Amino acid sequence: ESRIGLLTRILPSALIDQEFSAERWITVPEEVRDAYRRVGRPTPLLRAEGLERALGTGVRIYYKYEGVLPVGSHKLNTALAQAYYAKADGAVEVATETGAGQWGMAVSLAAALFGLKAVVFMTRSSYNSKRQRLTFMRTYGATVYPSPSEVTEAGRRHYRPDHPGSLGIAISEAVEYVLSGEKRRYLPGSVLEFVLMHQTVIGLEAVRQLPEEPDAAVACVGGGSNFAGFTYPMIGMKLRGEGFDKTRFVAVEAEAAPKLTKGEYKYDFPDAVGILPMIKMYTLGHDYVPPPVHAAGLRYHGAAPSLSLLRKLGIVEPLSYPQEEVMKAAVLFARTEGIVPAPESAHAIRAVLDLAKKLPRGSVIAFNLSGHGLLDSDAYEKFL
Amino acid sequence: ESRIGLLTRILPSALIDQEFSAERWITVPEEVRDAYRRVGRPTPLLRAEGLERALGTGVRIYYKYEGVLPVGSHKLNTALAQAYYAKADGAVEVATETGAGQWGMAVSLAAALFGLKAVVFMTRSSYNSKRQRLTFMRTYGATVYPSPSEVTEAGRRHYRPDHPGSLGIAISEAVEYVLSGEKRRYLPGSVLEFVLMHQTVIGLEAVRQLPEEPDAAVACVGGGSNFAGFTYPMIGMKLRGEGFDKTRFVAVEAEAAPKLTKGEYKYDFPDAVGILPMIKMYTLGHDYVPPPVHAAGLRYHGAAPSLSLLRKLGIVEPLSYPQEEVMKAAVLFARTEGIVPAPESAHAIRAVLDLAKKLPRGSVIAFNLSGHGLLDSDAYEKFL
Amino acid sequence: MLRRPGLGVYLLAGWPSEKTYREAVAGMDGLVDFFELGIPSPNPKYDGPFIRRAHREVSAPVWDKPSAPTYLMGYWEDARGRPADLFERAASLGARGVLLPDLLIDFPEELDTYLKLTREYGLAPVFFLPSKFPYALAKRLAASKPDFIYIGLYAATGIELPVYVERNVKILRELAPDVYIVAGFAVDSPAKAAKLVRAGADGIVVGTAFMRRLQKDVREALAFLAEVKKALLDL
Amino acid sequence: MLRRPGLGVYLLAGWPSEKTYREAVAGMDGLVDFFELGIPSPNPKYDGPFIRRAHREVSAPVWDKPSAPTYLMGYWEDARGRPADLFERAASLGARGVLLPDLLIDFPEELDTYLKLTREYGLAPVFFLPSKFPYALAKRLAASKPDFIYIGLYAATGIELPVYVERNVKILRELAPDVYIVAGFAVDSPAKAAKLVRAGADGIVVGTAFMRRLQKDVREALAFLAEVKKALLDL
Repeated sequence: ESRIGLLTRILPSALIDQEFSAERWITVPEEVRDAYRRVGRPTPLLRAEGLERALGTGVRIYYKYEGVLPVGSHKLNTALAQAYYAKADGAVEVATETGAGQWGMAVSLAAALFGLKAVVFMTRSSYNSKRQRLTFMRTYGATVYPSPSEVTEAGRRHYRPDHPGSLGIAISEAVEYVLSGEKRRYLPGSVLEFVLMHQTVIGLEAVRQLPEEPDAAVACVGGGSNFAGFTYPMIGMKLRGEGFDKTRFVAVEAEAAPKLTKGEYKYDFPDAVGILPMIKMYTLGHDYVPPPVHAAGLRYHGAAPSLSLLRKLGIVEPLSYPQEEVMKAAVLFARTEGIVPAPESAHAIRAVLDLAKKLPRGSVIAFNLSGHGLLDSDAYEKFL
Repeated sequence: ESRIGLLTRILPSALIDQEFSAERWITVPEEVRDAYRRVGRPTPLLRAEGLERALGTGVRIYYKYEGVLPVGSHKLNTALAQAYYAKADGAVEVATETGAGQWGMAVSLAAALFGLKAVVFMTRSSYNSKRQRLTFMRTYGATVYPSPSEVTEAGRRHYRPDHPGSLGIAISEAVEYVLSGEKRRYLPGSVLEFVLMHQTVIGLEAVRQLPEEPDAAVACVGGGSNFAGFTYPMIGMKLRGEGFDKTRFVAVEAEAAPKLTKGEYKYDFPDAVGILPMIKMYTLGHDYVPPPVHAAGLRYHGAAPSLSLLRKLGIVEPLSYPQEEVMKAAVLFARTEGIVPAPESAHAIRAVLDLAKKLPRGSVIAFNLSGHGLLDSDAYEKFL
Repeated sequence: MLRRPGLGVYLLAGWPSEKTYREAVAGMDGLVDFFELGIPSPNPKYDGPFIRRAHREVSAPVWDKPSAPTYLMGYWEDARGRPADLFERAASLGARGVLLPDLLIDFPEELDTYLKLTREYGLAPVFFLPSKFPYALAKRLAASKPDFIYIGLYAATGIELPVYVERNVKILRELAPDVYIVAGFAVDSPAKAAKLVRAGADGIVVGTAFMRRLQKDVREALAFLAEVKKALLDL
Repeated sequence: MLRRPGLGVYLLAGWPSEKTYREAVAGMDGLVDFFELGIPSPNPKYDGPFIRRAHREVSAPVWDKPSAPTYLMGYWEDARGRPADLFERAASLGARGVLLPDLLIDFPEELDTYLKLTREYGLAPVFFLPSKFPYALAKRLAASKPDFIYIGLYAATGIELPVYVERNVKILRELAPDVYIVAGFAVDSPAKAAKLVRAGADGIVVGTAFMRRLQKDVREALAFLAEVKKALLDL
């Protein structure tokens, strides 16, 4: 069976249609809109007055804050949509993999809100060290297995009590779990285009909320969904001549996983073990392992195909920063704005600091603060 | 020196005036309103549609959600006001004590936003076990000492590396720290009336946001500030004949510290060691220690004087619930509403479940969700 | 009716000694407009350190009533077992009423008992309110036509706090326009006394400031009262 | 101009064998309206498992051009070093154009090079778009007056996915009203071919479904094509 063919047996069918749809606009179903409203959408667009004062460069800074969502990050936006479509397919159970647990938490809550059972395969090293997100997944009612587990063939193949696990094995387990039972669907958290599209709710809201068009729109890049969610509605308007004509789009990645700045534009697997179909993207190779000291997220080896193309065409400018500088920016932000940013989101903040110094007075920057860092105290503890 | 006289040397002077003011309305200073706006006020008032569906009792349930504040709870409301008044007094430093760290985090952020230095004495047992809030206090720029510390006389008197500390010692240390230097102020997080008054921003917003007057208004009680903050504006209107005439006011406490249901109405110290002036309140005795298994917060031995009086006069009805039932309610709430509630706030939820079953169909309940539980995974882990 | 503006003094029965007490009472004749005669208490909870100590120092109270209008002052808590005894003593001494600072704070449910006993013994009601009080309660007290409402400016006697006390007196004035308002706690200078009257008080009470002087020298204490009186008359 | 509605067939040069290939080409004369002649590739990245395998099975390509209009089909990636060679071969074979499915996806910056080479060799431009494409690009392609735009309905040849392909064809139709639109990938029945034409396609291409049959029996493969052709003519 081909990797693409496999998708039809594991993904909610509407998501496959969305992946290949030529439609410019895809309507958010009423039930998903309702779920968005209940979890706190629209999220606020805030002015970073404290940060502006601290910088004193005369640049106005706005940020969209996704951390008000109950799981603390933007991941819930696509999890809710995916869970809805799984249910529409008649599924009663959804499965996925998770590393640090952000995606697992989002899927767990989305499943709970749509009355589905969630099964999460969590890499064993995270399962042992990230107890908080594990606990909250269970609080939401999910069944969480440390991966490699003993519940799947793929897991049993690697199983040893001290195996740290990998996202690749966890994906294999989740996919196998879905294939081995009735009414199950697999929910992917990463670079697929429909994931990016679901996240555009962020930017669509931001376009309405922004009191002025920015000179730069900034977001961090793991796989690209938060960047795309924030900027694509603006990039679309710019390319169609409907606005944002002076706006630059800046994608900020970790120096520990610099695919957009140093990767190669080629076909590669989105997952570490090659279960899913290859995609054309900027990539460091699907077997890339970021330096072990890196604790500030954005460890993914590739960038979503559409984002990669936009970068290739020069419509998106990539930047990368080392962890130390990013955490310094995070602390400055916490002290001036009050919100402890997720280390991932702090990459965007770091770039904003640079831009605020370089741009002329009176310029405007908008960025996406994709989540808070209240469940990432370990990254802060290491840095302080 | 009298205990009352001591207050004038440690507290911001405007707070003492507020404590003894006969004014019905005290204006929130422009700078504090501005800080409230920046940290996300007004906070949302939400309808608990998911919980309503799960209960199926035909009762409409609304909740005010304070967890969107960056520190995750209502404590920031008074911390910001207090920090502002300390600064107005010419202070450059504020000090306080903290146990689990909620109050310390609120003070740390408030100090950062007003450009003050924060010094926090954290009971050593929490200092060792509640690393997250400790880390975030530092992220906000606070200096945090484990108490008993070696930086004060009071600390050195008790100092041993394995001393677990107590809130009483930590208060003594914070007070001594303030008295032993220039331009320092002590910020109290507990039962003083001005603390309750600052929290009424919650209820004042709720009164405007509620689409209908509730049959019951519910909040949990530690010292009383979150209960008072939510209900006093409504109670005031009721007593003045301006509305809320059918509303019952339900104060929910932990069965582990049942002052309102089982305490005595008498003069007692608000602090465990008798540094602060005695106050008339429902109390279990200032040396009361809750059962050691209790992890769900609300451990304080007394209730604020005004709340105690309202309970004495029958205007407020007290209820208490055991930890197990409270955590069960917390999990139900997380799965139906998406927000993981702070274990403290979950006491209110538990009471809401009871009320929703007892009240006739079509009744309305409003409660205060004073914080989220993302920094309380230990309580959930113990329960699940 | 009490004189406006009026000077009141707090005395602790028989303190600092029988002799000094008697000399002081005699010396205040014609100078002081009304008296609060304190009953020594084992737990004078609203008093600051100075008067607290004084309570402990009284071995044998002296119940000499001054000639000016006098009100017995004690705690409901102490009288709780047999409150009628207190009212009977007041009546037999010729006092005009009984002031119980803890009545409305700690025993609000006993207000009706207080009013009943006051009526039974032919006394006038008088009330104590702290600086923060329910407006509805102030109005209800005013409606009972008391001889006065005493507003305690701070948390305890003799201890000044950074509180804008004139504002609180003004508020009570508006709520009880026809009632004689007495302001007390830490009134320690003629200027402060005058300030309170200007804010709306009809009378002020001097306690700790008077007693500190009395302990040293009767004449100094009386001279201080004369200064306060002059400041009030000059208004 | 290509016939409307038109039946197109994808051939892999010389597959499954020289003999069968020649038989098939001969048999399709008069039945098939246009051809895509695939160049065996070491990495046929948009092909499903069946055609991928076929690419590996071709040992010696056969460059017999059918009489109907024919377009060479290859990957820009393979031709990248010396793209002119590919255009020269097309011209020398008498093909009308060169279709490069990866051109606009993986090498969008090479569009101008493609157009230039096409002009130089006297060929007509033809383009491949995936099912999800930028509208502005579709309009730009239409403006270059190509022989056709081929829309790949799914992610790879021969693999049907739950995608509402008619919608995508309709959208391309609206963006390029005057262009001949070819729809392909997993067109495996007369009914599906008809559905696509009804949605706005001018022609359809059959690949995997034809090759599966061809591998077993030339006649069965030709019979299948006849059925599809009939469905189109019946529209």
